[in-house]
Amino acid sequence: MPELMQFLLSGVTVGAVYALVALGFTIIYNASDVVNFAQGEFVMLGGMITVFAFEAGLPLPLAALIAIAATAAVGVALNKLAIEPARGAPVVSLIIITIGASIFIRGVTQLVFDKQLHRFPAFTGDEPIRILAATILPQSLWVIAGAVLVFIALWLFFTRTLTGKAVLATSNNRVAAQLVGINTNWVMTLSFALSAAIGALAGVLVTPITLTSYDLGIALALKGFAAAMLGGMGNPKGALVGGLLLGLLEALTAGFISSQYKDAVAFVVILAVLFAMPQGLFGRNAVNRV
Amino acid sequence: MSLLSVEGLGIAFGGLKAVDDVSFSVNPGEIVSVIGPNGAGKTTLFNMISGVYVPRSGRVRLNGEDVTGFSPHLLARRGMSRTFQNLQIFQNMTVLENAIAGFHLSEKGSVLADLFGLPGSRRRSRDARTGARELLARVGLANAAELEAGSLSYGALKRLEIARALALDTKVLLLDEPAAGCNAVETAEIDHLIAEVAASGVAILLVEHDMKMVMRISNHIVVLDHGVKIAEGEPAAVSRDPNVIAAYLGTKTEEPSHAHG
Amino acid sequence: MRLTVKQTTLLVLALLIAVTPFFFPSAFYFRVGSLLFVNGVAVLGIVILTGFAGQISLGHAGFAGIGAYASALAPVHLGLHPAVAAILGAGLSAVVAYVVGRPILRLKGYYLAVASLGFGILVSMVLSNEAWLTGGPDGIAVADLGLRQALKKLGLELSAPEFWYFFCGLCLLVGAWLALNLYDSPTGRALRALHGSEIAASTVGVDVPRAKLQAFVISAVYASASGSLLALQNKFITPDVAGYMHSIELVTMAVLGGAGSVLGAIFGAGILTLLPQVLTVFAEYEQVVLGLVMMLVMIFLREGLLPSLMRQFTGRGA
Amino acid sequence: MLTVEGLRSRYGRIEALHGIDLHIDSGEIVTIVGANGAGKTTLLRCLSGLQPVSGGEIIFRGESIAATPAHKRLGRGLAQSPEGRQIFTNLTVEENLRLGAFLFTDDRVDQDMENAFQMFPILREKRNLAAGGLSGGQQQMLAIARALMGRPSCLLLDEPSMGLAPILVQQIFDVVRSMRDLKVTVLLVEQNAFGALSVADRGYVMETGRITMEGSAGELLADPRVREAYLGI
Amino acid sequence: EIRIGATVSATGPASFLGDPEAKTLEMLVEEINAKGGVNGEQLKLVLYDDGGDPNKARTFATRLVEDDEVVAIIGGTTTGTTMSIIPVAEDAEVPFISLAGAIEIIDPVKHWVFKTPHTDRMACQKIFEDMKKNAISKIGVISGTDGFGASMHKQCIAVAGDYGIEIAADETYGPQDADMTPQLTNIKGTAGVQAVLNAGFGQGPSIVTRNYSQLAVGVPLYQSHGVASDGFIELAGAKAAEGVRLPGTALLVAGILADGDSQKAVVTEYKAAYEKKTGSAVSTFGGYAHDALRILVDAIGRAGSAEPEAIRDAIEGTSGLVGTTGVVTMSADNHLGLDLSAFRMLEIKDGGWTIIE
Ligand SMILES: Nc1ncnc2c1ncn2[C@@H]1O[C@H](COP(=O)(O)OP(=O)(O)OP(=O)(O)O)[C@@H](O)[C@H]1O
Ligand SMILES: Nc1ncnc2c1ncn2[C@@H]1O[C@H](COP(=O)(O)OP(=O)(O)OP(=O)(O)O)[C@@H](O)[C@H]1O
Ligand SMILES: [Mg+2]
Ligand SMILES: [Mg+2]
Repeated sequence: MPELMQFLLSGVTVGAVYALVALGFTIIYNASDVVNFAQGEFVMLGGMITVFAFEAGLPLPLAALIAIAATAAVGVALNKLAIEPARGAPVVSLIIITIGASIFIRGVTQLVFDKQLHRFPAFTGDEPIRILAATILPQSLWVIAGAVLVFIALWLFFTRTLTGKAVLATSNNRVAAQLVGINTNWVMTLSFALSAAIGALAGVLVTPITLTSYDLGIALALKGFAAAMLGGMGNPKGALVGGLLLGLLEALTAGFISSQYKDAVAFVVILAVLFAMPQGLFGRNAVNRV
Repeated sequence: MSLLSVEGLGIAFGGLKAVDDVSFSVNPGEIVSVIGPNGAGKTTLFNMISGVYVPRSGRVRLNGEDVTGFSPHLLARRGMSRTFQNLQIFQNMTVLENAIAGFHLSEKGSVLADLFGLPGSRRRSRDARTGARELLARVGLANAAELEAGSLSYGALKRLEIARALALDTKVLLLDEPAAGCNAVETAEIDHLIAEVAASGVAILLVEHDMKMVMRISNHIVVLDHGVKIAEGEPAAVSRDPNVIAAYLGTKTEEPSHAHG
Repeated sequence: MRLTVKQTTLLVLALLIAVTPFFFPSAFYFRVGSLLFVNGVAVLGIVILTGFAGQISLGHAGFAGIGAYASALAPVHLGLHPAVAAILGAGLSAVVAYVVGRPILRLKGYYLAVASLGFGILVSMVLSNEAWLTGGPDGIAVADLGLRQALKKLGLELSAPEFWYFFCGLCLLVGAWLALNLYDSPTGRALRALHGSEIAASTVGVDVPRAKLQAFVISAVYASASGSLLALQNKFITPDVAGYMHSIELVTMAVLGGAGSVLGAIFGAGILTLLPQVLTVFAEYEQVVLGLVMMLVMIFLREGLLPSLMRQFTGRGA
Repeated sequence: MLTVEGLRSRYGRIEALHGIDLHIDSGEIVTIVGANGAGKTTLLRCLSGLQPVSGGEIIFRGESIAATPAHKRLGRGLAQSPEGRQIFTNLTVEENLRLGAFLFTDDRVDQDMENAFQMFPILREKRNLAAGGLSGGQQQMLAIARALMGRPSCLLLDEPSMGLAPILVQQIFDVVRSMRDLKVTVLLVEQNAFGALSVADRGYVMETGRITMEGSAGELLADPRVREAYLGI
Repeated sequence: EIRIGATVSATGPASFLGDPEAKTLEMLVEEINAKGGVNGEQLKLVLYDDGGDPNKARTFATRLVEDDEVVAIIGGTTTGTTMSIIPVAEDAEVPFISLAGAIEIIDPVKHWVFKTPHTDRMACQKIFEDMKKNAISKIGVISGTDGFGASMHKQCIAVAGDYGIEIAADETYGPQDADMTPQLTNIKGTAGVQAVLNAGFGQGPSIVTRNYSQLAVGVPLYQSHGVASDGFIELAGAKAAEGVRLPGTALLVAGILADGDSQKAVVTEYKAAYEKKTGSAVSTFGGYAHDALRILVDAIGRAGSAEPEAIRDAIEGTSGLVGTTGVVTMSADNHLGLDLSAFRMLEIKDGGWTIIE
């Protein structure tokens, strides 16, 4: 079945996009238990800044680097100016802050740049690559590779490094983290910088495929959030698998069942998975004795 | 027939048999203590009896009825209540409201009655409030009633939990280290409270590491080690049991010699 | 005599609703007021679900959608009076909440959030895809409630915005009264208890799954009523009413004002309803200012506007 | 080593500490006894930086640390085993211990961990399990061991014997005693006042946010007021 | 001073449409005022951004009539927002010129409601005419699930039979989707499909076009008037967009219009002014707002009064007014005043537009 192959390739492409966004959620979540609803805006900023730097005449790689650095700076600013001053606030309040931040960032982007759709050229051309009877664009391979690399980096970070453990410790018990000498503010700053950078990287990689505009972030954040929950929030493995699964589900539903209800089917599957595994596929069950 | 009886109860976590084939029973008005080293399985035993965990093997009988695996609220309806080693306080409520919550079963009516504030609902709330104030006075928290529960010190929270557990028309009371965090004098107060409750016909199951207290008030002691019952009997006999001394009590004593007097 | 929190809240609300119209420069303000009340009704549901019981829902607009479309469709297809249709919608929402709530309320925190989000998206997707029934993304007309005409016959003549202002205000008052009754009732305490500790709540006899379900159903009815009010007032409704943006907006209103407090949440609804009207003067800067306001309120008044201000005022919680 | 002068602290509008004065010499073991709600925990939280102070001074090794953030105080040698244990429930036992030595990356960390395992063998058995699954007493051991991993020169213990079996209570007091040989200063808050005064050099009695008595451990043990109010004799 | 109200979706999911509309209105009012206004009076534009939310649109409409006391309303970027403004305008008896596509807006005729864009049905008819000309009788349709796509989809299904066209494959995509290859694969796999029609706006059509080229579907691709802007060619990539056909307005091809074309002067002037002012490419949607304001100003001029009733009557009497979308002639039973000739069939060749008639 040649269609199946095409559906799979489409699913993996879209899934890798979701996975990248979902991976961006992990670090901030792991440091603070906060799902950062401005994560989609980081993706958008990555794309938009690259577009404008590129159109201003910079070479694409340099434009991308600038975008990632600038977005990381925005992440740090968000932490310093909004999250840190709200220290000790309940998690829902922090979430509302991130929603406010996402509206704010969108508003500023639309003022600084514009409300148009934009795109820059694919890194290595638009000549479709044939795989069996199906095709995939080279840019999709970039996105897939990006997702896998970010996953590996994050996985090593959280399992192999003391800093990674310090991030986990900070969300698990902030008081105790301070007692063992972890500078929790610094951990938060680091997390926002990394999350934002990953988001921006995602934006750079996906813009040639999805295009970008000031309001692209909302939809991506939502899908990325769903993917992260499907896989188990906080676990890089979950983000990768959740993203790919969500993409594949959508593509296969669109291909075989109904393109109208593909998002619906995806959500129904997510619900079904969560009923069986309330912590997502790879989420760990927090053990709390009474 | 005993009020609470446990037969061959067991559970495992991963490969670890946290509790293995433990049996005993408690009669009305009796205080049975479960002691044993840290990690012996005492809290786990409590969790199985009170429906927080579902045991892998064995039976729990309450008043003759097999209640194994019943969820806590069903057990509460049958007269079981408990306190927790890791405090479970309703942080978002006042001290008084925490205590009122203990009366949930007696004040509960229909949701609609509550929504429309019908007189019956209001009366039940009022009764629960009165009862709760009495209980708070009994554990020495009368003055703290209107404070947010989160602002109490550790010892005060322990006593709040006891008050909450006493609120129900309790027949069986499970207390997990009620005196932890209390000094000798405060412990003695809790002592009296427990003895008083037992005297009113409640069956009490107690976990406590304060041996003075355990020896003083228990009718019967069950000793666990590594999930297995290693001894049981009268306090005096148990405290002389060499196995219990080796596994749990230790040889040196930190108590002043006349402390038991 | 000292007034209880409940009496004070209701009194303040009733006074605000009755007195502010004297200061309205134009009929437009009745429209804004009525929208505030409509949002307020939905937010009260969030207060019960999130503020009391601690359960997050990002899909409550789905119930608003059910209420709105029931009010739109039942008169056409079942020949019901719009008011009856709205009640039918509330009933339907309750049933749907009951069915959906059973499985998803087993989830916690963000997992519950994403499941409810999925539910909301399903509803809005059906509303916009099944165009033969719902009119699709472009929406559908809603029959007139007819109450205004009835009042006219009774000699009480109100313009449409005026009528809806007072009607929605009344609905909000009733909603607030119910929510306040609940707060200090056995059910309300059970909800707040399970918010604090599910295990402890169940050991005092609270049937936790059932209590959560009750909160979910009640809050769904609130959302549904809000959707119906909106549809009847606008006489036209689109699937946007069920969209996730609306869900998030409802939660934001509740948290911004103070999710645990009835008056606070209505405050929150007020802010997010009025703000866009005020912010039009900033034109392109509207979004920037809106985001900024949200952040600042949460940073400096982290428990929500009203509770935080009360705390400043009295030195303790509201 | 540690001097506290006129220390005040408040929760919102309610003051919990009304001017505490105390001092601990290097290598000393000092205990604080007091009833529930006296403010012992609040005092320790002020010392470790978890609780903001509203007045007074904390001088540690000659420097004022009242304004030093909590995470920097460990670096200066001040470690705490807090009330309520505060372990990292989602991390493994070993990760908890490793994080206790967060500031260090040298080889001694392994040695310290080995010492911790020797002190509490059960922790070695459970090293790869999530700490949240430990029993109450086991968590208490972990909290103490984790504080020791920070190589403190001054150790703050908030009710370390709470929830421990009698045999381990003895051991904990032995550990405290052994700190003397390691030249570690200890501030011990205990409800087991008899045990605490037995190992301590000196003691303070705290009542509703104030120090009401101080003296050598022997003096306090012999004081009739202390015996009646805290020892129950 | 004459107060004119507008509520458009300058932000939100329809900002692609509403943003150029807002900018156009602001620009033109400035221009008109600079030239002395209408009937010697200055225009005052009260402009609100409803974010595409029908409920907000209704609130702003109420604000416009009750608080700002405008004499006419322009706006309703989407059909949803338009439909919720209509009752307000009718109640308040204020003329309302909509910028949305659906035929329901003016059919049946509502006393106070007019609109400037072609109906979606007309776009379908224009496309089907071209297909018929090319002997295409079996097609695949792919449409966005947003209001624009769904509405046009509905209209196309309704009129396809009139042109002997069978819709053999029918797919949709979400407005924010990143990849449409599964849907296009299915269409490609449907036997006998001779052309594909995409109804949608925003990034969807660009992605469809790119995926279409990636899959080498091999039959003609028709886009709708929803993509009508130069930006589309850039976003889809000139190579992928090569050969795409769509019904567009004169505005898009201002540069290559025949010199005698009646619209040439108007579209060239608007295009130049807009692109100078905003720095971005002109789009059909801004043109809708342009026409709406022109019609309104023309009516006020002819009425010689700024009374809503008089303005309404004058709008209904609009005749031969040259706009960007066509030449408008309204009547009591035609509140649109455009016919199919206003659409031009365009094809993308070598990265630019060509007229194929
Ligand atoms: N949820 C769980 N996951 C993993 N292990 C568990 C869990 N619950 C209990 N255990 C293990 O079972 C054993 C018994 O624990 P339990 O809490 O019952 O001990 P305990 O007798 O109450 O000890 P303590 O006196 O320290 O409170 C311990 O080794 C503990 O690690
Ligand atoms: N978070 C808080 N908010 C408000 N008040 C508090 C808070 N924590 C403690 N308090 C109050 O401060 C006082 C001192 O409490 P603290 O916990 O220091 O006592 P403690 O001596 O450690 O008691 P215990 O022996 O019970 O642990 C008490 O009156 C307590 O109610
Ligand atoms: Mg235990
Ligand atoms: Mg304490």
